[in-house]
Amino acid sequence: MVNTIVDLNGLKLKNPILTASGTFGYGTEYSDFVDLEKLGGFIVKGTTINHKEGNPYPRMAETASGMLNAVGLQNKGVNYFKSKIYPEIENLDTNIIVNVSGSSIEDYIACSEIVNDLSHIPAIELNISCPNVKEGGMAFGTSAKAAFDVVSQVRKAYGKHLMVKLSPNVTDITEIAKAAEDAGADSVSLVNTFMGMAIDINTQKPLLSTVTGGLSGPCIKPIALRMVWQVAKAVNIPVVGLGGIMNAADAIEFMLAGASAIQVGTANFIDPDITIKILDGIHEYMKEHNIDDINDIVGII
Amino acid sequence: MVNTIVDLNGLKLKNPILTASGTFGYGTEYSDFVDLEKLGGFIVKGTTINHKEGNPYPRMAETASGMLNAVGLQNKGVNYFKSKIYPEIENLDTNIIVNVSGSSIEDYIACSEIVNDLSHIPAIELNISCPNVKEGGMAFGTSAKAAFDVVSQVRKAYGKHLMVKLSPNVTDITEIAKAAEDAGADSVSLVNTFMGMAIDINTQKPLLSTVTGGLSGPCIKPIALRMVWQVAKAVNIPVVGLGGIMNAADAIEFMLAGASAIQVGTANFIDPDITIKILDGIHEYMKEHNIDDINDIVGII
Amino acid sequence: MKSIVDFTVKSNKELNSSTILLIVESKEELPRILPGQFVNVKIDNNSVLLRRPISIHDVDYKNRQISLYIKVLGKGTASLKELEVGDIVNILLPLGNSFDISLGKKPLLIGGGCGVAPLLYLAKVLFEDHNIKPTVLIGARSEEDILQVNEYKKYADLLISTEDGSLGEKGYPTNHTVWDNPEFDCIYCCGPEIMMKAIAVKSKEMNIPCEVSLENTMACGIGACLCCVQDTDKGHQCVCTDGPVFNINVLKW
Amino acid sequence: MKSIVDFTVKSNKELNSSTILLIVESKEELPRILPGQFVNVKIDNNSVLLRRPISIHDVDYKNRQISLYIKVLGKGTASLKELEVGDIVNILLPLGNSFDISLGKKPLLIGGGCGVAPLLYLAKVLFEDHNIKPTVLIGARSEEDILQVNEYKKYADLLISTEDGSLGEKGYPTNHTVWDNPEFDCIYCCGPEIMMKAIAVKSKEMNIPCEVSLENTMACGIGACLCCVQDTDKGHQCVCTDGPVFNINVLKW
Ligand SMILES: Cc1cc2nc3c(=O)[nH]c(=O)nc-3n(C[C@H](O)[C@H](O)[C@H](O)COP(=O)(O)OP(=O)(O)OC[C@H]3O[C@@H](n4cnc5c(N)ncnc54)[C@H](O)[C@@H]3O)c2cc1C
Ligand SMILES: Cc1cc2nc3c(=O)[nH]c(=O)nc-3n(C[C@H](O)[C@H](O)[C@H](O)COP(=O)(O)OP(=O)(O)OC[C@H]3O[C@@H](n4cnc5c(N)ncnc54)[C@H](O)[C@@H]3O)c2cc1C
Ligand SMILES: Cc1cc2nc3c(=O)[nH]c(=O)nc-3n(C[C@H](O)[C@H](O)[C@H](O)COP(=O)(O)O)c2cc1C
Ligand SMILES: Cc1cc2nc3c(=O)[nH]c(=O)nc-3n(C[C@H](O)[C@H](O)[C@H](O)COP(=O)(O)O)c2cc1C
Ligand code: FES
Ligand code: FES
Repeated sequence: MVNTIVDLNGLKLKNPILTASGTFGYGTEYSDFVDLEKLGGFIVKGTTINHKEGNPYPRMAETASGMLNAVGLQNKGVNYFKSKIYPEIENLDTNIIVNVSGSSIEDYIACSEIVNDLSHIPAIELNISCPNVKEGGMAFGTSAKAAFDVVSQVRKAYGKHLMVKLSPNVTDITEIAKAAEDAGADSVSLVNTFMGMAIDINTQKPLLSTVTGGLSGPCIKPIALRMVWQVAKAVNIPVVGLGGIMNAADAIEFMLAGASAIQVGTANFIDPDITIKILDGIHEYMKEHNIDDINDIVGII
Repeated sequence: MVNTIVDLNGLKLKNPILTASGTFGYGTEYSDFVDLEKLGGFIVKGTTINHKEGNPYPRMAETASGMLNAVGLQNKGVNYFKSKIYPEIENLDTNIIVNVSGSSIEDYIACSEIVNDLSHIPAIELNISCPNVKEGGMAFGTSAKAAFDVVSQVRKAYGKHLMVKLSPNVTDITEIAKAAEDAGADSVSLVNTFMGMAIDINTQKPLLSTVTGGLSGPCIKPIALRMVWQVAKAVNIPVVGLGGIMNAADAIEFMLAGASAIQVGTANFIDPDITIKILDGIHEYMKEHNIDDINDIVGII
Repeated sequence: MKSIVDFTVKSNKELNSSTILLIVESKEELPRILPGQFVNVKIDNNSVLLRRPISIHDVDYKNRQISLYIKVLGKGTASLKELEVGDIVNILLPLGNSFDISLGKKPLLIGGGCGVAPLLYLAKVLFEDHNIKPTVLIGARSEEDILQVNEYKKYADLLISTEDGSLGEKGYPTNHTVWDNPEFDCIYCCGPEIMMKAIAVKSKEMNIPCEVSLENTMACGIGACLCCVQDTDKGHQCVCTDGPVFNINVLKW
Repeated sequence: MKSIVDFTVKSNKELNSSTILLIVESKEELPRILPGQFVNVKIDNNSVLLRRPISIHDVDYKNRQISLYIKVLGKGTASLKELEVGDIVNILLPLGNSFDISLGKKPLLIGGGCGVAPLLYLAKVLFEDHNIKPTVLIGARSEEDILQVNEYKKYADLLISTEDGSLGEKGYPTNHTVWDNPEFDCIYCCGPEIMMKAIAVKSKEMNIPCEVSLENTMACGIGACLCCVQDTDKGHQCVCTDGPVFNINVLKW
């Protein structure tokens, strides 16, 4: 039997496959297609202290091998999550991680505290990298100092596994990763979306209501992979890699580059059962290459 | 008759179509396919003060809607250009722009001075953004201070049109653009390639000899377009837009976002005559939309 | 329950230069499909990333077939046009809510452009399962765009309006004489937003219940991405799960 | 002069499970093509970005046809396999230098894997234009991979080696008995790098002039991008313009 269990600094996943926040709803949207308990875990959509309506429609545009979104963290707030969603999913035998988003340090703290009380949520992913909200969001993720501040404050308020999600829209992502590590993060995940834009030349208007939005999908993979490789070399905490993972080969590339686990995002929209296919593909790869333990390939580049 | 002439701060182009450095050789490579005099101009490959062998093979990998390159500024040096290439192309009735690259301020200056003496070269494009060389290169393009320093020094040494080519691998590209403007640039061009990487999961080795390389092609277009839009709003000098332009629609998107002219890069590899097709497409668009002067659409978003 | 099914192309017919009728067959029993529901079709070549949402035009449970009525607009639909008999198409279905059959007893179904697509199956269900013969009003630019006429006539009284008057009454569906002496007590409408908004205004004026089917751009089609939202009196709702059919009273039109 | 030509597919035959012979025809006169030159083929669906370089396997000036012998490896070549008679393929040609015919009088042509591709046209030119009947040695894993045998026999004496001994001599081309009593005075070789390197060593030892055809990954194919370089005694040279054929003496092998 091969081993696919990975240990993210104490957070044990039965396999390295997580789903990316905002692309997998609350898991339940995918239960017709995926046995959720087969996943290493899933990360629920960006959750804020208060209800958010998000940005006006249109919020999506397809680009070459990618898509732009400007959802803007639409969600009903952490208390709604706690009372309405959590009871539906808490008994699943997998890791459910809440993506905590905010526009001020106070919001991040307040939201993290509420999630801290949910006994079946072993970790949060602190989203300091959302390009789709006016205040805060990405601002925390584009300066080492701001990242350090918010992570260290949340660290005090949150006792379980603290994963920090990094923005790729920076000159040197290793600096931000190191700041998060220094501030007490247990792991980092990268990347969030790249800020991009698209225009309809017939109407001569942007395709998104917000002009710019977040770019995801296979188009960003080469850049995401490079960043994961850089960060894995720069920090001593586990790195969770994502950005354009569409199949098992992509997932393995991220692990070779240094990711201990990976997240699948946009690919879920195209093949709702892609996570299971990726898991199967990883098993095949291990067999073909005589790999007994998936951890053996992490960061060999 | 419609007008396609654009005036880049004194540098007149018969139409807004330029070709991107490193993707169009010295123009002559394309003369079987393109009447070079029909172009607004072309930018020759990255030229340095001394001969450079570039990076070892393999230097190229294809990615989703994109390609990575790690050429590393291979060229025979500016004096070879002056004595062997320049005489072959100097009489072409179009704008020939030399892409000046370097790894120290002294190199940039020395190279620019030599090009300054070539009477049929009306402009240089100062490449402070090459991700494929160990020293210098991109370092000058990722800090506003370093960009200011190199541009202001070259400004003293070079009397004609000084276009500065910006790196997209930064947190805030408007800062670098403003530094270039303050330092005396006549225009800015953006973007150069994004630093990316790819791995062969069978050999478990990077696909490029240098591990990382520069990502170009349609995959980067949404990010490049966003940056052009931001920079066009931030500076008062003309902006030349590029990054993934594959057809006339893409070119028009960049102009709507604020580019006074555009460059075609990777697309030349796929369709060597694509520049002419783009020119024709722009004419058609102007006709369909009753646009008399191409300058009328620049930056209307 | 939603599922991902590999359908086989049974026929792919050009109805006019820009519209196709694609009939696909499943190996397994079809799930129960409600009128107004849609599918999300995977585009096989890599020219596009995301699936494309298409309404269910007709259902044949016996032969395990569904038909899709598709206007070729861009790369995704162009690629569907290339499908040949025997090709496999991966389809996610059934998606979305459905028309509310209990809205009235004498329904008027109004379709414009490729918005006619879901109305055939709605008419069929009304006729076959509810003993209601609806009136269907189709509007288009010109005669060439009025398609599937005989299909609609099986289940409905068919009215036609064309902008150039080449078939039926000249003008828009909103100008049709069917409004002069309204014998319908509810409206189901699908078409360009501008048309649906005009119908919404009219039906509000006349106090006739009205549902519209929206076509917002989608990524997932299953309520996960929140890209397809519509502003409603309950805030942003997903067209793919809370819709595509909305009662005009909840819309902020 | 290089040009971009829309060819029409005349035939597309599976030679074995992973190899196709694609014959395409031009409306216009073909340019003059030298043995060893290649084409850069545009892949029509958007699954790949760049053109794919393929050697010219055979030329029929009269019918304005060229044939390509293609091993299906990844997405680009898989897409070429799907081409049907009548389809249009956009091709850039002729590219690269060529084999140096004056290297000797009794040439041995050695091909391994799909490296046999350019050798057919080379044999043909030697035979038809230079009155030389070359010896062609083809190596492959097994009998199924030895293809186009009758074609080679038209212009050459054919020797075969297979790794499993299922056809010809058992072993690699480097072990073939043709080396024992060499009756050739020059070598043209194309195949996997590891094989070409072994041949280069042998020919150097035996002091026999030798040219190899390289297959570095390419973007433009016309000397513009500098992606395809090979280290030579003149520094980095482009395989697409200075090659694909190199004399082993200039290579740093
Ligand atoms: C619930 C639902 C049901 C639908 N049912 C049908 C149907 O039965 N038959 C049918 O032909 N179409 C239907 N559509 C619309 C169909 O999904 C789009 O036409 C299709 O996605 C376009 O894809 P494309 O790749 O061909 O075009 P693209 O290349 O994506 O776009 C081409 C052009 O079409 C525009 N466009 C893209 N998507 C839409 C859209 N959703 N609405 C309007 N314009 C759009 C783009 O802005 C662009 O200008 C439905 C859409 C939804 C959301
Ligand atoms: C001058 C020249 C002439 C050639 N002539 C022929 C020919 O006549 N017949 C023929 O079948 N092939 C020939 N090739 C090789 C052919 O170009 C590649 O096999 C093809 O580009 C692979 O494309 P793909 O999209 O199918 O594979 P990809 O999806 O790009 O790659 C699939 C796998 O093949 C490997 N690969 C890609 N390109 C090459 C390459 N150039 N060499 C070796 N491995 C590669 C990749 O690393 C990957 O593992 C030639 C190459 C050159 C440079
Ligand atoms: C529609 C959509 C919504 C997203 N919402 C969130 C979110 O709420 N919080 C977050 O941290 N990331 C969010 N993301 C970013 C993804 O989690 C992921 O970082 C990004 O899409 C890159 O991965 P991919 O290329 O695999 O999709 C969202 C992405 C998409 C496409
Ligand atoms: C093979 C290759 C070589 C390049 N060489 C240079 C160079 O020498 N100098 C430079 O400024 N940019 C160079 N670039 C970057 C391009 O000029 C351009 O900025 C980039 O490719 C983005 O545009 P595109 O997506 O249209 O290709 C090179 C790009 C490629 C693909
Ligand atoms: S399309 Fe994803 S939520 Fe509706
Ligand atoms: S492939 Fe571009 S220089 Fe050879």
